[in-house]
Amino acid sequence: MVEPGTLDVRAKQATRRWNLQGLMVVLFLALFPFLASLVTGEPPDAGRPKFWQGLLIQAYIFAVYALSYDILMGYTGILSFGHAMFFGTGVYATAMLLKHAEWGLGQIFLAVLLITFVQGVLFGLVSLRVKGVYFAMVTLAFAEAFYILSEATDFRRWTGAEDGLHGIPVPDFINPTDQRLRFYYLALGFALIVYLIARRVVNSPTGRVIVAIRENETRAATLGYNTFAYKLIAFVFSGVLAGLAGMVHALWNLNASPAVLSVNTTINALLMTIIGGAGTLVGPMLGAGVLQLLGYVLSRTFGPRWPLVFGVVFILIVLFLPYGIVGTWNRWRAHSSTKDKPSLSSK
Amino acid sequence: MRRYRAVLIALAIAVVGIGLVGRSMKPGTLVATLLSGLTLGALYFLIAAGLSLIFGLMDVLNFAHGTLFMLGAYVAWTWVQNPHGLLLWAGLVLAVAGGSATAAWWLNWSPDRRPGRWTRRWLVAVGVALIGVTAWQWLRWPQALTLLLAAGGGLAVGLGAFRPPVVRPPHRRLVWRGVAVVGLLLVTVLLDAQGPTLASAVAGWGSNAKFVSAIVVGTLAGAVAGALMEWSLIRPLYERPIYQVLLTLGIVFAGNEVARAIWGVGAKRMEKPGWFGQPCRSESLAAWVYEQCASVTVLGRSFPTYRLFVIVLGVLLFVALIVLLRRSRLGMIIRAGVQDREMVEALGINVRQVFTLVFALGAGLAALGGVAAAPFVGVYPEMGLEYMLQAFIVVVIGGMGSVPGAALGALLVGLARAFGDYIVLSGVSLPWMEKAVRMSPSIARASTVLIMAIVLMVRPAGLFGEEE
Amino acid sequence: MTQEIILETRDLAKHFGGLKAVGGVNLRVRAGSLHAIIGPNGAGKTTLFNLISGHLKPTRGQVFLRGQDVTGLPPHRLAHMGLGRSFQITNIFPNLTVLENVRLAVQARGPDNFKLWHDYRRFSRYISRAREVIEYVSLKGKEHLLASALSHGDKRKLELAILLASDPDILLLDEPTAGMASEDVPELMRIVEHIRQTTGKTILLVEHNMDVVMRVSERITVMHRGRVLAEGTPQEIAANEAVQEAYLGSWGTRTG
Amino acid sequence: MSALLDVQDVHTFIGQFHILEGVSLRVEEGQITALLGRNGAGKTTTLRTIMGMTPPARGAIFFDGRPIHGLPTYEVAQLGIGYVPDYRAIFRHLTVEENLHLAERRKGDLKRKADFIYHLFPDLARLRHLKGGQLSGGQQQMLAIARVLVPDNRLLLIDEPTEGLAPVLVEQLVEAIRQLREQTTVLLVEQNFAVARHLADTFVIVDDGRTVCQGTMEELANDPATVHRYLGVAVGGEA
Repeated sequence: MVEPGTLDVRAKQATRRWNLQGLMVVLFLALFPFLASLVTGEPPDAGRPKFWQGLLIQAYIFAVYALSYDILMGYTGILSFGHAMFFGTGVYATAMLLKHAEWGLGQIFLAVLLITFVQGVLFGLVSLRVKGVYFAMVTLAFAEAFYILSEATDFRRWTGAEDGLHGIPVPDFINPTDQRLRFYYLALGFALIVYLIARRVVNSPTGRVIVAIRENETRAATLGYNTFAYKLIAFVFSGVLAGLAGMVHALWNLNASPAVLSVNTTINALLMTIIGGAGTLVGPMLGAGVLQLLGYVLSRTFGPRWPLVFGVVFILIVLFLPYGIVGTWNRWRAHSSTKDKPSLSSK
Repeated sequence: MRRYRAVLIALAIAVVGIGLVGRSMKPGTLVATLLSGLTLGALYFLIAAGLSLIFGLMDVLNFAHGTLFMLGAYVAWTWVQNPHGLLLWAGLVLAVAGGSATAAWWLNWSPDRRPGRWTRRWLVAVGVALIGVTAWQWLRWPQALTLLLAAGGGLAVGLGAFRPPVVRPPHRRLVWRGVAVVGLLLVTVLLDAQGPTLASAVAGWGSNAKFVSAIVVGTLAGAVAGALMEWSLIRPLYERPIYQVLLTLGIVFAGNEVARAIWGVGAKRMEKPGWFGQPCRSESLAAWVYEQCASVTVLGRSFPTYRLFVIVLGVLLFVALIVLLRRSRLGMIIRAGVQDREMVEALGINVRQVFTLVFALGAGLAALGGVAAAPFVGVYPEMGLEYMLQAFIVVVIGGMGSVPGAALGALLVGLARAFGDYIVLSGVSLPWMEKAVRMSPSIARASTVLIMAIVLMVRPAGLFGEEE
Repeated sequence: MTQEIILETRDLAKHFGGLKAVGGVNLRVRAGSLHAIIGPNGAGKTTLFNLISGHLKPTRGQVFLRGQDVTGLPPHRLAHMGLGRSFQITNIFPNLTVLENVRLAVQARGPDNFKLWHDYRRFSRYISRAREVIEYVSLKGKEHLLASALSHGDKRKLELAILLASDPDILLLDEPTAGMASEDVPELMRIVEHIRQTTGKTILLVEHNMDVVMRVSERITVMHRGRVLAEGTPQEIAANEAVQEAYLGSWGTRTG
Repeated sequence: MSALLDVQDVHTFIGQFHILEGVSLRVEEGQITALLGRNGAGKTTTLRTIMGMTPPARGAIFFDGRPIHGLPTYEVAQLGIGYVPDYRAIFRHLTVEENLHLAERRKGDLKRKADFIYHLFPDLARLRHLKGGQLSGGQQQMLAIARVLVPDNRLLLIDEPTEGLAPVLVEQLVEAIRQLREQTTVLLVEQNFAVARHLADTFVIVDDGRTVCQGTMEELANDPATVHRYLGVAVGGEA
């Protein structure tokens, strides 16, 4: 795997190339509403451009969510099946605080940060005691417990039970319907900032240790790294990011339903990561975009049965494209570059 | 000894727990709650035993195990309600299976024909597309043509998924495989021709006959689905365990959607067999034998007789499994294989075949659980996930790979659920509270996770698990 | 020569079920010495290493590091106390570059492991130290190869480099030449000797290759069936009859 | 006369490690052949390659004139090859008798061979109902060998049978293997050179994953330079 994080000179050039390409993509996305308006002849804040922005906003939110998942799966190498817990907590915390407590956005942001942090530490401490598929099982069980509680009639007053919360009052200046363009830039900025933060973290000394744990946990421990602590850091960090994605999700959809805590939400994260390519930051974000568009196209062609097609696509990807789009691309590139320089490969 | 210590700890917890809660209960209520717990425990055990066995032997955590449970329930329900439709679908599945079997057999027979890598992928794509179209058009096209198409799709998938061996297996074995393939295709044709007759015959049966045959059909369907799943999807991924887990999760997703597509979203209830169905109340079990009432009096309270049947079923299967593991050659192979697969193979035993068999066995057990559950918890798309989660908790508590562990875990979780339900429904009153707080059963359902967390803190490998 | 005892085991034992892999070993390693443990296959050498490095918990007995009881501490704690080990089966980070493999080992002993907000490339002292170590084990020029792409001999060197980079006081080397082509063995042993001479570190070595052991070590402990059979200088060991029997087979010397 | 087992220039990879880089050897029917070489030379991998546990990437293996490379392990075993791995691989949770039963290839194998096996290893008869995990190292080794005697194997691959055993047990085991020779052919990996010299008729030395020499045991015993060079038995020599 050629990562943009290695010290290789060629990799450094590649990083620069990535940065340039990335910049162009961001620029394109930033100009997208106006480009769309140019193409369709409709104003950027109405009609088709507005609708397309909506699709992209959802994609940005899921991009952050998928990225957070990949920090666990792709970088730390631990398979969690309970990621929806963090996302859903973010959604519900935001929805409940807006609807019942009428907090400001800044306070809510801090609250979500704090809640998911505590959640990450608590559940990480318990579930990281086991490894591999046990971890997957245990996290799934914890997440399902949250799902069940979100549907419990006992808390209907706060959570709306199986109906969820609807009509969440958001401040007018970022109302996703009236201020679509503004919300578009908010979501884009959010995804961009989270990406930059995540990139810094995975390239920090701690981030490198996390990758080392993925590669060979015993060896990392023998070097003197307390692997449990690092795994916990990764778990909490990933959880907090997922929670923030949930917060924006609530602001965008103006509702909170138990579905955000269900297994399907976790499977979505998995799907985006697998499609895009685990172990890279760009991959899952790309995967989120692909999935969002694919979902849109599939739901138009297949109607209500599109999740079924989706499941089949997922199975096929697991069987035949295990490294995802970015991973396969990287491998293919690394392969073609070693062809010119046979010294790189072992005898 | 260690093992018994685990059992003692678990029993002690159960006894103390029941004692604490039971103090405030009338004896009739206590027994009824205990029996409810046992009923749930029996269901959990049926799922957890297979899950645990499969994991122990082949290191596969089958997330789709709950889907097989659901499949059993749906198939049984359909068998009782609409045998005709079920036989139609069975024909389709058999056609696909027959096609893939033919392909695999043919590849074994002629080692020179090796489709290239890309050819294989294209074949898979074509095959899947064919099956998809067939399924799509299923009810519109003439049946024989559809079956033919499905078999062709299966053939393509088989060609794509199986790598021909470098050295041909012995002649004798190939002949046997050929016989099996032809047999499979024959059954398909037979089903195609005689399906409607059989279906109308089944529709005319009484409720007891329907129920017994539903148990057989549901279990078989689960076992066949499990074997097919292992053979086609999981087997290529034994080298990549993480992807195996991802794949089974994908099957959960797809399975739920398939169930919704075929059977719709609503809950269905399977009719109880006549033996447990008369709208009356027997005074004792002996009286029930004559009256066949739906409920029986236990210490002054009525308890559904069907649930007693589920408990008996669970206990019987536990005993049968233990006997199978301890006494039979298959059991010996499983016990040895859990420790060292490679060495079992070096003794000349085809472990892959045993894997498929055990997968089918586990899947069959889960499906049987589904059939048993259908008349009293209903049939709905989410049931697979719901029961599988409890089964996960059961195996985490009991320890992966141990059937007695699964039984003990199932017992604990079942009892916890039953008493939890009782507590939350009757209300919790602590000394400083003015009135008891009542809660919904969801709370009890979610709180079994707590038991798992506690066990994990104390014994990460579970009560019966071996520490590494 | 009265050097302090840096590592000591007292009656250290490990039983696996019925099998006594290590059955009461007393070992005293002097600071700054090169101490070899030899013995036929299955004598319990690797198990002894695993007990000392904390990868296994002993059935009974204790391990002392500089006089301090460290029995049962986890490997990462022992690493911080200056105990580093290599593995018989190459144990590296396969999908990271050679430099990154070594750099991670250097970083492990530094104070910056929990800095989440700085680019790791800015901590240039780790990188330059890593480059030093890589040069030391003569892997220079291969810094940017993925570890998995190295030849077996180079992997053994990388293993040594990782160990060295974490700057331990005691190096436990578990068959550093295992599986190496015989022409590469002398070079690796030269590196090992060089380490001891220039850094004064204590080296505890498990090795099969008797030639190597006889040449480089100061003291040798011979293990046989989980117990210490003999201990002494190479000369003493070479002259010891019990040792000869253990290697050639006690049974063989009588009949053959 | 064609050899019972003929391994021709076999190359084996484990993951990306090229472990065997050209191993060739012949085992004649009715003889004991010793496979020698230092630690990590590829002896165990050679046996595992023959068994199909780590299939060869290149080269050919013939058993009784029939190609067996690429066959799954169980089919190799069914042709009549028994494998005793160096870690013995006794099934801990099965009793001694169950361990033996499991090795049956046809019903009644054990009944037929029980007398012979229990005569060879009287200890096992006594421990028949004990779990495999409760046996001592030496007893486990005996069970591991007894296990491949249950079916009618034509070739036994035995990996380091005397490893870590007490001298008395070594003696007992060597005696047992000598008796086997009258019944079947053995390919033996042995570190204890004295044992190998005593038991084997012919030898093969592998080093760095290649066959370096092959011949009769007599020749090897008279060639201390080769022994020294490839087996590293230098005790007693100059330091």
